[in-house]
Amino acid sequence: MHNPYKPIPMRIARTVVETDDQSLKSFELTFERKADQEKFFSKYRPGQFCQLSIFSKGEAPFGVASAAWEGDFVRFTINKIGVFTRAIHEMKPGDTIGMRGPLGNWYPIEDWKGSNIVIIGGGYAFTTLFTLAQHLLAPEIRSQYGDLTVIYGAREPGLFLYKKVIETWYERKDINFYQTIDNPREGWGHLVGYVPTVTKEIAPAAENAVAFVCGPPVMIRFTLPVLNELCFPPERIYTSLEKRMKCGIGKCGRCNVGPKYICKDGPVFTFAELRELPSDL
Amino acid sequence: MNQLTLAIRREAARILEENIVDVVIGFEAGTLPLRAQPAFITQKEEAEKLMYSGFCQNNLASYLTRRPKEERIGIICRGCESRAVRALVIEHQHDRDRLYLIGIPCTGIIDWRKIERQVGENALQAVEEGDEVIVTTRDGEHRFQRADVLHDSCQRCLHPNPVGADIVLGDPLPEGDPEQAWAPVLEFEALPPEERYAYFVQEAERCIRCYACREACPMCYCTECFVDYTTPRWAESMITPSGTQAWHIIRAFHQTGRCVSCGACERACPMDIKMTYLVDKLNYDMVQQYGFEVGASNEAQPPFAAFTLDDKNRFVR
Amino acid sequence: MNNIWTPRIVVFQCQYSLYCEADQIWMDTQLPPHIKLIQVPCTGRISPLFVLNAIQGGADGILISGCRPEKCHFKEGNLGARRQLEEFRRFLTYLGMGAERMRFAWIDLSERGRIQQELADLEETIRAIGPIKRLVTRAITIGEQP
Amino acid sequence: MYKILSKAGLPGLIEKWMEQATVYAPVRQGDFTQFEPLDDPAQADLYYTANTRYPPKALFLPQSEIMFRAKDGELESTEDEVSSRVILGIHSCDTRALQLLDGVFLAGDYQDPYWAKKREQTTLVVLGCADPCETCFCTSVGSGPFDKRGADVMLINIDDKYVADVRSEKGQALFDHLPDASQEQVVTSRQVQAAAAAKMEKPFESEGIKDKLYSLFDSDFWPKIQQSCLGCGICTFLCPTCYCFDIVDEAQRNERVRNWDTCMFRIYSQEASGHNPRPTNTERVRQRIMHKYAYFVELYDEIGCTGCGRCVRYCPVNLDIRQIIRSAQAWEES
Repeated sequence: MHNPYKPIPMRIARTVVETDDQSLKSFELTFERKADQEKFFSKYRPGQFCQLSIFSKGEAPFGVASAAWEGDFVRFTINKIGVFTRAIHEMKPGDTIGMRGPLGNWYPIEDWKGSNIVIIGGGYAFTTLFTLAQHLLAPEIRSQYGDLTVIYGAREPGLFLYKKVIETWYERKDINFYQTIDNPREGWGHLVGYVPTVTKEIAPAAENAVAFVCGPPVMIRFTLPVLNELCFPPERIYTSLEKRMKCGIGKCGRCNVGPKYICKDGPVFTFAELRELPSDL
Repeated sequence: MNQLTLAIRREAARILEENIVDVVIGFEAGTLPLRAQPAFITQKEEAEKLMYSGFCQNNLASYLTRRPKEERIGIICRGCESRAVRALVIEHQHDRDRLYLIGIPCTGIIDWRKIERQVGENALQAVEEGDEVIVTTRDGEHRFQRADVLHDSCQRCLHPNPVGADIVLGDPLPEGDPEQAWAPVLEFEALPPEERYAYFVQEAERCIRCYACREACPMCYCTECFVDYTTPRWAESMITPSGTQAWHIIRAFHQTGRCVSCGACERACPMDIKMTYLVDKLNYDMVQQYGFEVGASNEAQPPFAAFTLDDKNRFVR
Repeated sequence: MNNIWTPRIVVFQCQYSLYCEADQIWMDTQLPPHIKLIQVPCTGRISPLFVLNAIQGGADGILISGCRPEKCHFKEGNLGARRQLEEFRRFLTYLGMGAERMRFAWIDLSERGRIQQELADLEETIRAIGPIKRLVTRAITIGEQP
Repeated sequence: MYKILSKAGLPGLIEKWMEQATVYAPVRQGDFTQFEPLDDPAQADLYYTANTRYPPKALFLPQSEIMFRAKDGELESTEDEVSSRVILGIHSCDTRALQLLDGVFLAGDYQDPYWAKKREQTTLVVLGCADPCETCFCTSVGSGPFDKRGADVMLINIDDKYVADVRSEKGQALFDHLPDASQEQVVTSRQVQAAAAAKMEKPFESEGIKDKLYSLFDSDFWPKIQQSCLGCGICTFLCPTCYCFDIVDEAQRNERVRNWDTCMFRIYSQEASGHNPRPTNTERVRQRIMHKYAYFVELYDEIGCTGCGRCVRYCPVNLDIRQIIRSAQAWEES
């Protein structure tokens, strides 16, 4: 019988320090076994997460931060905050690490072919939204969708993730990309202001559009009314949730919001769905 | 209806009505014959719910650190509860000015396990009548001498009278006999070491780590217990001998000079694990070494918080 | 049999409780493998949990070594430690541990050779009473085993 | 298929099972019974009517279970380390609980191999409760003292004999060679069953409880009823249907283990960031009750409580789940 708790072996191929404060680092993992790789990519969709495992430090869930077309690796961007994340930050290219996944549901982008896509992200929560944008930017996929708008806010310029990649988005015609920081800063050539305010100014059209929003709770709280004003119905606003998890497959019981388990029924929910759930977040 | 119940209701209603307190913590009738429930009364009309009997098994002082900080609390205090209140005040966990202690000289808590051991698990009714406890089960009436079915901790209680209460309901009782109180510690100590260890192992191995002993204890109020601590984790997380023995040893040790000997930990344990023999030893040592007894004064710090250059055994090895 | 067995000893040493230079060098570099040295900022930092962990893991002897009572770097850390750890020893003894397995050495800079003496004494005592049996719940390797 | 077994013949039968399998039965330990592997058939105590103190779910989801052993950096799983077992004398409530937990562990995209293997290797010889306890309330939660769901065999106590209602192939393998019960004995056994259920008072009716609890989610009901709760783990650890677990690496043992966990503990939902979605006892008590009486009902169409009464009997503050449900049903928002 397949043991879903058993991690597959992965190797750290590359690490990138993402933020100026060194607290966020990306890890690109490659597969040790071809069969695992094939199995992974046959299932993987943007928005899913994996459990990373370091024996003696335990396991922790992380959203996948790379689109399948980027290569034979899986990227995770990890904030140094707890026991596990401290341990992984110490690891170097060449080290091995366990992984379980892909787990959970995904941004159901295939349901929205032909629509305009609006992606709104803030801070560290941009990881799976980045994946979604990357996924959509693949040539054979990009043509299946309308306009692509990405609004990405961070406290200060040094805290943006994936700087090298997102810089290139400005040069592309097939993506409207906006970056914003909280307070004015010398040398900053993009927008200034909180994400909700900036969203209001940019005012992406709601008609034939679907929004994906991820960020700190306070950003979500103030962005929702803006989207509401812009006439995005809650059925067309997706977000990705997180909670403390252990098993990642809906058994251990800890990540429930009412009868839904974030690991199994989520992490992606529409706000229409969330409205139906008890406020247990 | 016993006199004490009536007196408690009257006093609770009064202090609520006169806005001396916001809530009165006492007991109300339980859903099972040998049990009572802690009750939280905020309206004077509800004071009628309060009752008191030998089946009131919890140490109500354990709620003090759970209530909102600004609340003014009236609390039913037996000897052990009043000493816990003192200890909590000394440890700055509560402000004495916000407390109103309704003292009750305590005749001891009846141990429902001792009764069930003899009558089985299906008591239908239980009442106290003078020195007797009368329990009715499906197969009839059983009578017990109250003294025989008191909880062990109560049988050897040293201080049944509340200390520092704002009002005392009922007449003071004679204090306990220290010789009798400490006898079990000395008897245990007299056993050969392998027997002592065997007993400890046998008790600790039933532990299911539900931490009811911790939660029922008025003095276990840390927001993060050592077993919850994960960076690093100090005790094995499993119900292995390592894990459960570490829990029992360190839990008891953290109570040194703080435990009020109420026995709430043992009464809460779902696996009937004996544990007062652990803390009793530590308390006994504190008396022997430093002449310290919890709750004996309003000022004295617990021995581990107070130490001097002139401690005994200066060059101990 | 006992000539094959080497007791495992854990030493908790206050980092300020410097021995005379030669002794400290010996502690830092020449400690035999069956003696494990754990340095702490002060004996006051030694939680009973540390000691229990060592015992559960199979330490046959524990030596706690700190500054003389009046010479604590933190003024009174060692006074608190002394009260606590002494009581902890009494408590473990109550539970069946041999009291001889745990001892204290409050050492001054001037006491040359004392730490070696204390360790040798402890080792001799433990050799006499044999390996720890009670309270050991998991055997971990402390140093190298012969 | 009904078989007949004399009580005097039971030890012999157990002995026979012991040749092929590990037989577990309630064994007296101090003041209570626990399921233990038998060394001797005489250890089995089937006359003690109350439930075992510790729930037999532990035989399928051990409180501390080794999931993997780490060897040279590889994790080796342990799910196959279980052999054939018979559990004798388990009550209907505990059996029913196993069946409810199958919904969690065996249904859906991922099967739990540890649970699956143990279920597969185990035959359940259930002992119906002719004499339910005062704290039992199985009839209120859609079950009963002789609920046969999940049983391979149900033993029904008639005088000096058991009528064995053999309900599965696994059960047949154990009882095949015994004589069939007479029509009369089967009828008597039915009377025993009906009488037992009739004896039980129903503390509440479970109809509509899910919707009522949902409507109370943000109500003052929870802050009020949680006041006496100490936040210990007794109710959840003794509960036959509580299954939450934590996965921990015990580095010194070279093991990845899972331990029972409980929603009653603060650290259960504590996140690394410092955020806790259930910061106070109120949310935690609500989670426990709602999981059983609302969320479980929504997911599986069954109440996630089998009325065994352990939490009622052993709660140190007598916070009685029957009373909580009744209060919820009667609660009017002010």
